[in-house]
Amino acid sequence: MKKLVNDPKNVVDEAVAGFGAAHPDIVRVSLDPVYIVRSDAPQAGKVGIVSGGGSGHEPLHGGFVGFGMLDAAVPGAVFTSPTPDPILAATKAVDGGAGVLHIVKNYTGDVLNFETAADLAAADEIEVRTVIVNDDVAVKDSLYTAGRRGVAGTVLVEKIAGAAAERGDDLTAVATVAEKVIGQVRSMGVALTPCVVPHAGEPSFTLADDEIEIGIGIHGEPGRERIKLEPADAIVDRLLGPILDDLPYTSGDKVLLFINGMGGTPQVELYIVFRRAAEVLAGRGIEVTRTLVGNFTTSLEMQGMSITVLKLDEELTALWDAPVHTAALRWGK
Amino acid sequence: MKKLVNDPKNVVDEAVAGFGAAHPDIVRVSLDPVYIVRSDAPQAGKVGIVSGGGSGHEPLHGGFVGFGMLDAAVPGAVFTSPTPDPILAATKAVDGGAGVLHIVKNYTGDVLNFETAADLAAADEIEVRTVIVNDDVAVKDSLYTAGRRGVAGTVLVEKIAGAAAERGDDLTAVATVAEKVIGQVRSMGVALTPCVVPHAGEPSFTLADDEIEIGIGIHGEPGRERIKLEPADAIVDRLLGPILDDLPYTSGDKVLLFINGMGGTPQVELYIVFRRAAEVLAGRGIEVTRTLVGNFTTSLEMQGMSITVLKLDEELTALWDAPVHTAALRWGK
Amino acid sequence: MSLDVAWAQAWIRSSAQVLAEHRAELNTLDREIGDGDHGENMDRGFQAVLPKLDGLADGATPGDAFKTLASTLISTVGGAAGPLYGTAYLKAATAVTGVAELDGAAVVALLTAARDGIVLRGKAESGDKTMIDAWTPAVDAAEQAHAAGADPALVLAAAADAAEAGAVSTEPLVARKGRASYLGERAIGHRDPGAQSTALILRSGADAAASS
Amino acid sequence: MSLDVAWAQAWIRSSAQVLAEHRAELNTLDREIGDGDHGENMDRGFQAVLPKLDGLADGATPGDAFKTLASTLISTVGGAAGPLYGTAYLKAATAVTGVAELDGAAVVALLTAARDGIVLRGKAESGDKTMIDAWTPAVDAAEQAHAAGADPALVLAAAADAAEAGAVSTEPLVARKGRASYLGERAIGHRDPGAQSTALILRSGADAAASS
Ligand SMILES: Nc1ncnc2c1ncn2[C@@H]1O[C@H](COP(=O)(O)OP(=O)(O)O)[C@@H](O)[C@H]1O
Ligand SMILES: Nc1ncnc2c1ncn2[C@@H]1O[C@H](COP(=O)(O)OP(=O)(O)O)[C@@H](O)[C@H]1O
Ligand SMILES: [Mg+2]
Ligand SMILES: [Mg+2]
Ligand SMILES: [Mg+2]
Ligand SMILES: [Mg+2]
Repeated sequence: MKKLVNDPKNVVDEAVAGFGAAHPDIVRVSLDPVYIVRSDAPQAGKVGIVSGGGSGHEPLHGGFVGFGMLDAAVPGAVFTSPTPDPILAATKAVDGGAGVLHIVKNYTGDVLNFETAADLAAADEIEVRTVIVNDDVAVKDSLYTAGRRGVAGTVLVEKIAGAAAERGDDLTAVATVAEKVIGQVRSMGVALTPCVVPHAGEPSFTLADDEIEIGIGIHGEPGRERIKLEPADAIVDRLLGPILDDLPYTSGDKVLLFINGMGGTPQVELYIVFRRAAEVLAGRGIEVTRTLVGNFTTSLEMQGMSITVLKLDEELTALWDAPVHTAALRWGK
Repeated sequence: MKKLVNDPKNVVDEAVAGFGAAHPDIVRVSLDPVYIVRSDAPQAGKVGIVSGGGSGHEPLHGGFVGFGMLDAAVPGAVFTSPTPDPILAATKAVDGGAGVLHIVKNYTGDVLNFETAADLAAADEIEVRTVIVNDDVAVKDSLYTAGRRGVAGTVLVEKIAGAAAERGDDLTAVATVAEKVIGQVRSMGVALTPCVVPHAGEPSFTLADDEIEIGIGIHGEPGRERIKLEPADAIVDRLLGPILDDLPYTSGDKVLLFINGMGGTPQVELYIVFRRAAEVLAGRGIEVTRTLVGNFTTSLEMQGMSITVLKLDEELTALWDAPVHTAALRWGK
Repeated sequence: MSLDVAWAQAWIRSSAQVLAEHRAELNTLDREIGDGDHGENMDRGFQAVLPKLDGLADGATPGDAFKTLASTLISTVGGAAGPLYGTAYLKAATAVTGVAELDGAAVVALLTAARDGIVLRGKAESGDKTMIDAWTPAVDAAEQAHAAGADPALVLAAAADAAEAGAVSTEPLVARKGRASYLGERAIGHRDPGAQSTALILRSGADAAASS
Repeated sequence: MSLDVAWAQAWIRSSAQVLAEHRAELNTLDREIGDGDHGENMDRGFQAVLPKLDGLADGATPGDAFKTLASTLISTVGGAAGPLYGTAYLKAATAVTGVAELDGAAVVALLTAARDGIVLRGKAESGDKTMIDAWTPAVDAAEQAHAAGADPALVLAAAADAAEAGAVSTEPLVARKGRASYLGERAIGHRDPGAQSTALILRSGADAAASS
């Protein structure tokens, strides 16, 4: 394992400290317990938005803390959801009296730890609402699984809910718009190579030189099937099929098309993927009116990508376009 | 070699087509010859700014085309400088009557091809000025080498020269500010792993499991020395030493500190590096007043990073802060 | 041999040691059908509780030790295991509040409360390929041993035996909860890491009872 | 055997074939001390010129063929090799403008102009570990062979022999131009890829002359 780290045990602490030092205009960080908040938190009268989860998916979530998006992010150990303490501390730090929305990716650990934190916050008389993001169509949403996983679609939920909170929506309204995004966003990913968790020191899984994993999770969890490497266009078709079938997008729909890099994939490849995905959508009469391409929900250095499609309407488009000022996403300000 | 590509010969064409499709509000692209221009080019009366070089370093340069930065980018084949034809075509496409600045990284091929394009443009009565970026202190600047290489510092030259052109500076003034940045910016990088050029299909070099290459070039050119893997802090110290010695930065100086990912390094590691670099600068009494952290000048999927330090004054700070609206760098608009 | 606070402390210490020794093994089990951190998570939590054990007040009961463990696990482990084991020990502590020395019935109550706590939080059923597949056989075996008149240490030993068998029994299963559920048929043939850590922990408890 | 336009076309075609065959080898040489694309670059350029050769007008001269090659290389190769070889062929074409059939003196003039063109653009001196270390010995050998009365084909053969030796002679050198110059002592022991492609190209020219 070759990584730019000191003691693997200190990866998250040192990275969060560096993040705080690099973006003092946007955030301030707490190291004990570890969380990242807007430098101007709490915003009186504004709904606070807190997300979090295991580290290793950067810029998710810390890179999205700032004006128009998250009020706080709570990073756990690498690929391990945070414990309730820092979630509670972050929730208190951003509470401006209008309640706090927790945006949680659908993993048992994340759900349980945020649940405990929400209970504790309620005991402190902070109103907390929770939304669970579960956009990954690689996993069947049935009684026989823990439900679909939350992956890159989370970024879109955070952006749009953040814009709603920023324009002054109350907690119910912010939660409602977040649920609307969750209802209309679907994703699926592919891995070409595994990633190496610093404390583990070995790859999270192994793939032969000519194999790829379709439907990979963002922690290197195995996906739907392992196949031989194919041309980029064929891989795109494999991912887009289940996405478009899961939530029938129909001709005339407007969508946001988001090609997310898993961390180690060169940008040229992401744009090759974008080209094909846009082509397929156009072929179905689906209009791509907003786009996002880049490393936004990563799995450390994993090579691969995911495709996310969000069905847009006027409200969601306006909220997407609203100003945002975070380390990883910034426009209009 | 596992990559998200179709025919390796079409990597650049397909990626550029995808880039154009993803950012129609910012750029338009030409596929024959291949170049990327601002969607609103040419800007009458504004100095045009063109950069380019081999592909594989994205977002450099296409990701920096747009308001307040480049007017055009000319991507060559992967790691191969473009030929004069597309450089000339891009130069013509952005000429708004106030002349065009070519920002060229110091590699023999880039210099020669831009030189020919500039000669041809002059024959078409377009005034062209050229600046050569050579920020890489890993390479000795002497009669016995091709001179220092141009690496990540190029991003800062492009941003600041772009802001000068946008505020209405004439060609001489824009070239002068670009030269000022070049005079005050220094970089050095490290590779943990090699990268694989699509048409080559094998790694650009080999490193043992416990080896890293100090002073790596952005095309996988070997660096200063090959050493055993060290903790991140020790590596940072190795890179910052030569940077700070080359251009003596003194106590009280204000600088922009830029930690650039080579493409395959997780963001947590870049922030661990930032933390240490900021610490070392503070120890020398050098104040970090502006920062940039992320994958901006990459070498495909290479793992590693480079550190860039730019000495700032009021003019450069203001130009850095000026609005920019490109695919990869955006603020104030 | 009495199941007093010294025993509870010995159990927790020995669990910490055993989990540290099996850290890599639990990581590997979790890498195969999850995300590879279960050993790391358990080790972090049990190491964190060690310094706190010495700080227990005079006159503390086993329940106090378990409560300390519960809150430490909740605040240091994270992931799925943190809240699940945390709730388990919290409910276990409540089940034996104020009891200075556990008899066989108390051991059964403790194990039952722990298992019920996990089910309350995680909603897993038997056969879902989770730690419940170690806990429920352990509870059942403890009940039977106690009903058959076994002393508390032997009740614990029966629970540990059953938990070990339960962990093994997860191997042929398809998972319906936790990360392994994403794998469908591909989870078959792999042992659930949480069931394995449960077996290790219950064995520590039995060993501590046998030698205390 | 006459060095007319058919020879020039045969030379270019055979260069294209030889460079295609040695593409991987040139890439490898360049990977060792550069960026690994020299074979790719040369192959791209010479393949691009092939369809244009057939389009040469009736009465075209060798100079016309070289001019076509020059502009194709300039517009398709990129990198350092594109402008350098492009300029070389452009100057070579100018040196023999209008000449239908090259004699020994014309061959010497052509090679000299090519070499001078490369020096003009790249400013390399002998011993800098570049393609110049193949070209300059080739020019010198051609001059000597011509002075000694060799026929044009033998002048080319002498140039090719010298270029091959020149390419080998780059191995012990430290580079002072191009990417290899960044390597310092580490370039020692590696042959310069551009010198090697020069040797391959000049050998093609001699072979084409011998069989034309
Ligand atoms: N819903 C659940 N009910 C009971 N146990 C569960 C549940 N989900 C997961 N587990 C247990 O948790 C273990 C995984 O723990 P761990 O790896 O520490 O957390 P994470 O899955 O968050 O990485 C699984 O092996 C399983 O035994
Ligand atoms: N200044 C120079 N003068 C002469 N030849 C040079 C010079 N710089 C580079 N070369 C030649 O160019 C070759 C490399 O060509 P190529 O790999 O195609 O371009 P690049 O270095 O841009 O990747 C070197 O092997 C060397 O022979
Ligand atoms: Mg985990
Ligand atoms: Mg090159
Ligand atoms: Mg796990
Ligand atoms: Mg080369």
